[in-house]
Amino acid sequence: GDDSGKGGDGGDASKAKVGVILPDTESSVRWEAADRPALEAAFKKAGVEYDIQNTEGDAEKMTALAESMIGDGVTVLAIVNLDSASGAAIQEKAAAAGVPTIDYDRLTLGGSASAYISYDNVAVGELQGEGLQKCLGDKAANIVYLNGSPTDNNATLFAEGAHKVLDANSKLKVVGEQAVPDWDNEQAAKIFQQLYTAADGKVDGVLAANDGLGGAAISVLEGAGQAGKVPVTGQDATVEGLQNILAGTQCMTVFKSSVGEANALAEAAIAIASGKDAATTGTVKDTEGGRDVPSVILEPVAISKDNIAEEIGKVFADGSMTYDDVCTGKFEKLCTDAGITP
Amino acid sequence: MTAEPGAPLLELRKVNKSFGVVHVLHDVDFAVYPGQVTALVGDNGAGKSTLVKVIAGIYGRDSGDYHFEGAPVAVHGPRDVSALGVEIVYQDLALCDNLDIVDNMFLGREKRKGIVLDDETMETMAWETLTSLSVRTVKSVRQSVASLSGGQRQTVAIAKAVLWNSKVVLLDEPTAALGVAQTRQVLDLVRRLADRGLGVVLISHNMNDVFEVADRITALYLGRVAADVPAKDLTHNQVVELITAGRSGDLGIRDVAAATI
Amino acid sequence: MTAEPGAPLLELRKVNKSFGVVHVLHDVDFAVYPGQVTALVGDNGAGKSTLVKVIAGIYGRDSGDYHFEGAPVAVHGPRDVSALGVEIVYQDLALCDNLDIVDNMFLGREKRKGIVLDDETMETMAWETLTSLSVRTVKSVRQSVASLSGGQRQTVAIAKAVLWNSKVVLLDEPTAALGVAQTRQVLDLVRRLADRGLGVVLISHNMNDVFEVADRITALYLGRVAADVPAKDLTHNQVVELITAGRSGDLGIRDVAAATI
Amino acid sequence: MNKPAPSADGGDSSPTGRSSWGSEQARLVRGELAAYGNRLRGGDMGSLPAVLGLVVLFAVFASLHDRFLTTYNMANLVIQAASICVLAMGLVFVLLLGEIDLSAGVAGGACATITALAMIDHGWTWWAATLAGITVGALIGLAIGLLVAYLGIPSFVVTLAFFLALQAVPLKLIGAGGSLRFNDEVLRGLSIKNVPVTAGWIVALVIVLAFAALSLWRHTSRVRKELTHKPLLLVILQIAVLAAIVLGLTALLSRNRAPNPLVFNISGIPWVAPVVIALLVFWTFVLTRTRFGRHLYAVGGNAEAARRAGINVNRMKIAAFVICSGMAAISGILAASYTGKVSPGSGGGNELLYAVGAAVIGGTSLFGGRGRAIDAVVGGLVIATIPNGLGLLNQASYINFLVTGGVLLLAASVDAVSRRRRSSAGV
Amino acid sequence: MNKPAPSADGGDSSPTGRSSWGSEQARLVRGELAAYGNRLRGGDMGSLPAVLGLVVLFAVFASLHDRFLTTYNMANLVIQAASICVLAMGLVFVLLLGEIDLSAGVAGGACATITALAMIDHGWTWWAATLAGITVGALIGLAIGLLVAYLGIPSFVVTLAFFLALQAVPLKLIGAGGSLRFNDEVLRGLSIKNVPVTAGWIVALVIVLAFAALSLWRHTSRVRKELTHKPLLLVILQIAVLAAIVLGLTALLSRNRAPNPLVFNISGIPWVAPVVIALLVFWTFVLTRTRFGRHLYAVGGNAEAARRAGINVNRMKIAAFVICSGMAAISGILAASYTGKVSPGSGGGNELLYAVGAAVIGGTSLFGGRGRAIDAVVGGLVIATIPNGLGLLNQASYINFLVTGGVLLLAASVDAVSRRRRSSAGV
Ligand SMILES: Nc1ncnc2c1ncn2[C@@H]1O[C@H](COP(=O)(O)OP(=O)(O)OP(=O)(O)O)[C@@H](O)[C@H]1O
Ligand SMILES: Nc1ncnc2c1ncn2[C@@H]1O[C@H](COP(=O)(O)OP(=O)(O)OP(=O)(O)O)[C@@H](O)[C@H]1O
Ligand SMILES: [Mg+2]
Ligand SMILES: [Mg+2]
Repeated sequence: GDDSGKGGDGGDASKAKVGVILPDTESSVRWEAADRPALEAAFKKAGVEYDIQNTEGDAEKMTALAESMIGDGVTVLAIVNLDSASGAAIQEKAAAAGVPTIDYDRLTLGGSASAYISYDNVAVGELQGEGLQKCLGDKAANIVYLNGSPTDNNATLFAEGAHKVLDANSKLKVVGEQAVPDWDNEQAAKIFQQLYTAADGKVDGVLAANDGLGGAAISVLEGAGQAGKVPVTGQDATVEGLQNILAGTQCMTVFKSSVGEANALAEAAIAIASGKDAATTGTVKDTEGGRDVPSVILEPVAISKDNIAEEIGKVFADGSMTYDDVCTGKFEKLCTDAGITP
Repeated sequence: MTAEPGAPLLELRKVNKSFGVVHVLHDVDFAVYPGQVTALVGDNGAGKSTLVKVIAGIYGRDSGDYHFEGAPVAVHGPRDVSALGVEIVYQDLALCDNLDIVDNMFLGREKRKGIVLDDETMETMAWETLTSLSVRTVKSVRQSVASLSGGQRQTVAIAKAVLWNSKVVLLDEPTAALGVAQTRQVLDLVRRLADRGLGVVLISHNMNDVFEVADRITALYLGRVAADVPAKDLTHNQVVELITAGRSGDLGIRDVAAATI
Repeated sequence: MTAEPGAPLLELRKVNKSFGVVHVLHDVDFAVYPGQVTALVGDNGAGKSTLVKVIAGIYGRDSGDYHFEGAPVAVHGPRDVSALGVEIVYQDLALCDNLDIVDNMFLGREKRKGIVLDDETMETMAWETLTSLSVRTVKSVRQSVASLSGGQRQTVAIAKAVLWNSKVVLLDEPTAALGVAQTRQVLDLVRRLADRGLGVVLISHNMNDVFEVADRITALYLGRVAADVPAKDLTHNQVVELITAGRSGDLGIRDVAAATI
Repeated sequence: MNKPAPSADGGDSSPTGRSSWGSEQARLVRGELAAYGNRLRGGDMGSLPAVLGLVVLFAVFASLHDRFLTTYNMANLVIQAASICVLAMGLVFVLLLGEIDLSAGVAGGACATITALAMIDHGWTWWAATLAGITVGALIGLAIGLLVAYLGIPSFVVTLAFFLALQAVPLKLIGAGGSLRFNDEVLRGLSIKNVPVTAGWIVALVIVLAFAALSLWRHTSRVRKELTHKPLLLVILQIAVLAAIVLGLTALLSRNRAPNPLVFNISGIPWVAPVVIALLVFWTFVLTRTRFGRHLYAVGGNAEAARRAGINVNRMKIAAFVICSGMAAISGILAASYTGKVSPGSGGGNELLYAVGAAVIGGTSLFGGRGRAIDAVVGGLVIATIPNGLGLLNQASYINFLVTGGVLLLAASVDAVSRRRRSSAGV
Repeated sequence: MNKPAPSADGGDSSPTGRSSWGSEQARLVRGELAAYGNRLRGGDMGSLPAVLGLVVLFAVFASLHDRFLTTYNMANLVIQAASICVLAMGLVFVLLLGEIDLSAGVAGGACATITALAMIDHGWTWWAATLAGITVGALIGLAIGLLVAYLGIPSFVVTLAFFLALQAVPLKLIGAGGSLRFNDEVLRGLSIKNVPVTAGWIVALVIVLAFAALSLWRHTSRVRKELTHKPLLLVILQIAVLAAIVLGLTALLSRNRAPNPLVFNISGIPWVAPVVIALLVFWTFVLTRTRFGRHLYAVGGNAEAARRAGINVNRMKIAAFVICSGMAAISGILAASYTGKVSPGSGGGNELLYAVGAAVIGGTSLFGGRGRAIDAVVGGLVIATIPNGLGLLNQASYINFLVTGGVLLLAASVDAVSRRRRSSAGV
């Protein structure tokens, strides 16, 4: 049987048990480093039982994890889907077992989630596009796109956002655009090196989908003596990305606070687990399922050399890194120069 | 050379075969006659096994013709040859070590009931054939051939070849690893096969065995036919001379010194 | 039994060996004397090769003792045995098909100059040894052994074993695939080795060869020692009886009917 | 050499009257068991070591987490193991010949994409779409087989190339970052629905009865023909053991196993189980009782000997790759059924390595000539048990990697150590 | 059988006076070339087929994109190929024994992590840190070797377990999603810096002279000992060809190859090239001229025969795995040097499959007994050329997958077809 509705049979918060399934450890540092501790802290504070797992990017494993969590008696299940179809299947299964679900960070199209909590991924791409444009200034430029994994829907959304901004500028010419399988940094370096060679070194800007890919491009530019002269974008505000910004080899990165998102999830989960409705900021249209999903949408922040001093505090507060991680060795001086203090 | 005993069953004409730089067979003519045992003799490395494998279709010929029952035939592989009714016991045996004795004996020609293998019939037939070859120490025909002794393996290979109704049987040093009694049985079997009208080829380094059963003797010397004569026209010593020197009296290769591999 | 010719070089006492359910060797006593050729005879599957492999350390013993030059020794593998000075030619030859003749002959005991292989010396020594064994058709000692004929392979295996100064040499059917001249050379070699004071064991199914070179004959019957007597005390026929029936007159196993594998 | 009939290990050749039949049989069975013990000691282990490894895993996980042995989790395990078991079963055919198929995983993904598209875009029914998927799989296998057999390119390289090229199929058909829903009633139902309890019982009974009839018929036939045979009592014992396992599992899975049983009812055998069992029985039959199967073993054991025996070695190779890719298609469909979708990455992860590992742990040799369909299933269960058990324990992901590796090694060691004597028995 | 000296294929055994020396030598060389042709036809191909495959690839890519043959891109290719060549070179040792090491890629990643941490957290100098990385690699190989040799677990399963477990190391040490900067002057410089032009010329000359001296010395020694030998002219020809290649490449790479030559100067041989060449020469020496190498081939060809010859087969296996993992460590460091960082996913992708593919395309057998260090380098170049050329063409992802597979197949076919006769020569 399926679709027996999402009516929870939960009682008070003390009986609630929240299951969270995170997607992978590859696409971003945040899941294990930021989300997990933030979620744990929030759940502990609320006094609910929880079970947080990571699927290592494997949809089958995600389904298996969902099954064992349902078997383990979770009263609400939050997932970061690897793609809508598998997410919907999991939610169908959960619904069949009478467990309500929450979409975390990624909307499951055609799913049955009770709430959706996320950053806007297209907006991330837009920030990247705007950042690159700013670094390039007004002149005509050849740009290269280094997109995320072709099998990752988020990568598609990032690229969509970036194109939305940059395609509007007629002075920019795309001289190469490649998706990097599995976000693999070494492949990214090779791919970029070849795009660079094909363009005969006439590359003025690189739209890299995250800091890892950006770093790969920078390493190639370094070999060609162009690092710092060609702006490169990024995402996730990783140590690598922040350091590159300080060193002047990277133009910008996009920061999405996981703590904020995690806290929103914890709140919603606890509410739903206790049979209440989650407090939402609006709805998002599920184009496939044709329903309006109650949502909490958060805004990403762009970090560049200009605002790094102000924004980096929020990054540190997020818990995935400290001052000492970023400002080690030769970066200590750069930090001081940029006005970042411990 | 003497008059031929009827038309040959199988005949090779002017066959040449090289492996890269090594020219192993030079213009070899070879014939097998029905009802006769032809002994193929020659020194180590003379090319006997290579000739057998050419006949078997395992090696292609570089040149030369292949005739069967008087007509030229196209031979592209072992299957064509076994379709002609030619059975071969190879010197290197070629058994599947992971299969048992019965499986090996019937390999490629399994008995079936419908599409299901008829293991029971095969097992019975295998026992009968092995027993007729004086094997006493094989414990079970379901034993894998990897665990057999050298002689037991050879017996299985021989049994595999004589299980079928064929027209020509070639045995490449079949008794090399056999005990006294088993050798006796194989020599008797060779004689019996010829008496049933088959053409039999026996390769052996043992002159006593050769003279006991052979009707004709073909001697190879460095890949060339040194002689092809009825056994009764030759003495023990002449054969040894042909094998080791390529000549004996007025028999043999004219220009021995020029022969190289 | 007659008086022993001095102390044995190598001696096995009450050795048993089974493969799973198959009990192949039963309380076998076996001795090799210096300066003597001991012929080990027996039917196919009697256990000769198994005994050789037990001596070689390839198979472990289930029970029984191993003595060398009068003292018990612990043998854990082929290396221990070759360290004792025992060389073996196996029936299944055991050559590395991907290596050439020289490499195979010196395998495990390569000549070196410093840490670099001394291929030149090895090549020269290999030629000399092979030539002494009457091999005429081997074109180059740098040929890979995969391309050799059956007899050529066997010659390489024999050459490998006699290249070293050893105390005991065991040859498991060394002449099975050899031509007339090569067999002659190997039999002479066997005699020469014994005359140099080595203990030599020869396994063969050919009674003529056995009687030509053997000083003692040990007969195995279904994994049991049926007799161990000087060759001169036995006739051809007696040996055949021992091999095939386990008894001959008052020699042999008392209760033959009870012997099973 | 004796006449075959009164086999050395006994046989009921001396029926000394009704009264002593029992004790006579008991003696024979004891003899047979002793022989089995000897076989084990001699290194002929069958799938026993892998089963041992499985038992060890079960014991460990059961002691670490109390939910592990619940019927709910056991049913999960069955569903999770299905696609790897099927993939491994297909790989056994290729491994039997000493070849490898690195592309089987992605071939499964590509075929599942075809199946999904046939249903979604063309509205085909599930069986037509499934057939289309399997056909595409078979064609992929055909292409690989032709290249391996006739061009003589090592299968490692050919299938590495296909591994790459086939990733393009779903990427092109689905589009980067997309995914296709796989929600056909029947196909999706394979993973989330169960055989009705009554039907389950009927099928279980039919299986047991068929096995019993076959065993007994074979026994009497061999007795009649005076061939070696097992004692009757042992045959009966075997039937009893099988009956106990099959009926026991059926009983277990027929109970309601839902975690919240009051609200919801989950009972019956998951549909994938009969699918996997049917494939297992079919391929076991093909491998052991048909000429084709015999020839596969022969080619794997000694290709030259097989060629000399007139077997068309090239055709055998092609057939093996066709079967492997066809099974990969089924495996891909099962995986899609399990996750409810197909996406461009399907089958591209470590599935293939795991499946080969499953076959090897089950006892299949990578060098050809040794392997059975049941190896794949037992090995597949071992491989699937590891993430199942670990998933319950909820550790950081690096610990999961570490423990998965360690546990795999443990399971393989049990196998290897108990299998060791095979080689120490020499040659 | 003749006395060895006057070899059948000639040798300068009849020096009929100075005047005719030239024509005599020419005759001998013709004979030698004919023999080489025969060898080719007989299937003994050496690395020629892989080189042919490489030539085909170069021709195709050069015709499709005009930047492909620029010295800048050729230098790119050398740098991109380095880590896979080194990985494949290590794998050759394991493949020679008929084993496999699935963990080599991630072992490289783990070792590079250790090296990076030693430099970053403990401030070790580059060589100490590199040594630490290689030592860890060797220890990993030791563990694998012990398990394979003494427990007898199939290497596929052991290394699959290590493949999983070793992914935990960087994940734990770096943290999920993080990365470590790899910006040591020397190590990072391997990929982005070049040997000073003068030094490059000196090294190139030394190599050529050393080769010439060795060849001539060996030739005269064999002539003196009356062993088979090549004609002197051929030896001289070989020296000339090597000199042309080495000096030619040096000349090419000594020019400024920067795409924007006015602003920036890139000239000289990339540092990785001498590293790879040194490893190649060293391992070729070990494999062909030492007892250890000979024993490796023997164990791979026939382990039982090697055991009977008194070779400690277990110790050889362990050594092979140690070398393989040690080389994997170097490969991991080169990869880190290329991207300038180490991240948890390093080495976990398809690197390993590509490296094995490289060795196989180069002519190494997966079944043991056949393989050389140069195979790995030639095969590695083939494998690296594909993404290099494709990368210039800038196609959609799925086309890249498709074409990569297709081109790999093409390169392998050239290889296989020209190598075919080996098997048609039988047995
Ligand atoms: N595949 C091969 N490649 C190169 N040379 C080969 C090959 N096979 C055989 N030869 C050579 O061909 C010659 C003849 O070999 P063949 O096996 O036919 O001899 P034979 O007469 O059977 O000898 P034997 O009595 O020892 O069995 C030998 O010199 C051998 O080295
Ligand atoms: N690994 C094994 N497993 C099981 N049985 C074996 C194994 N090796 C040998 N046997 C059995 O042991 C018996 C003795 O074999 P062995 O090879 O010692 O005989 P042999 O005397 O050398 O015979 P031959 O004269 O034929 O070479 C045979 O019956 C054989 O089937
Ligand atoms: Mg021969
Ligand atoms: Mg023997």
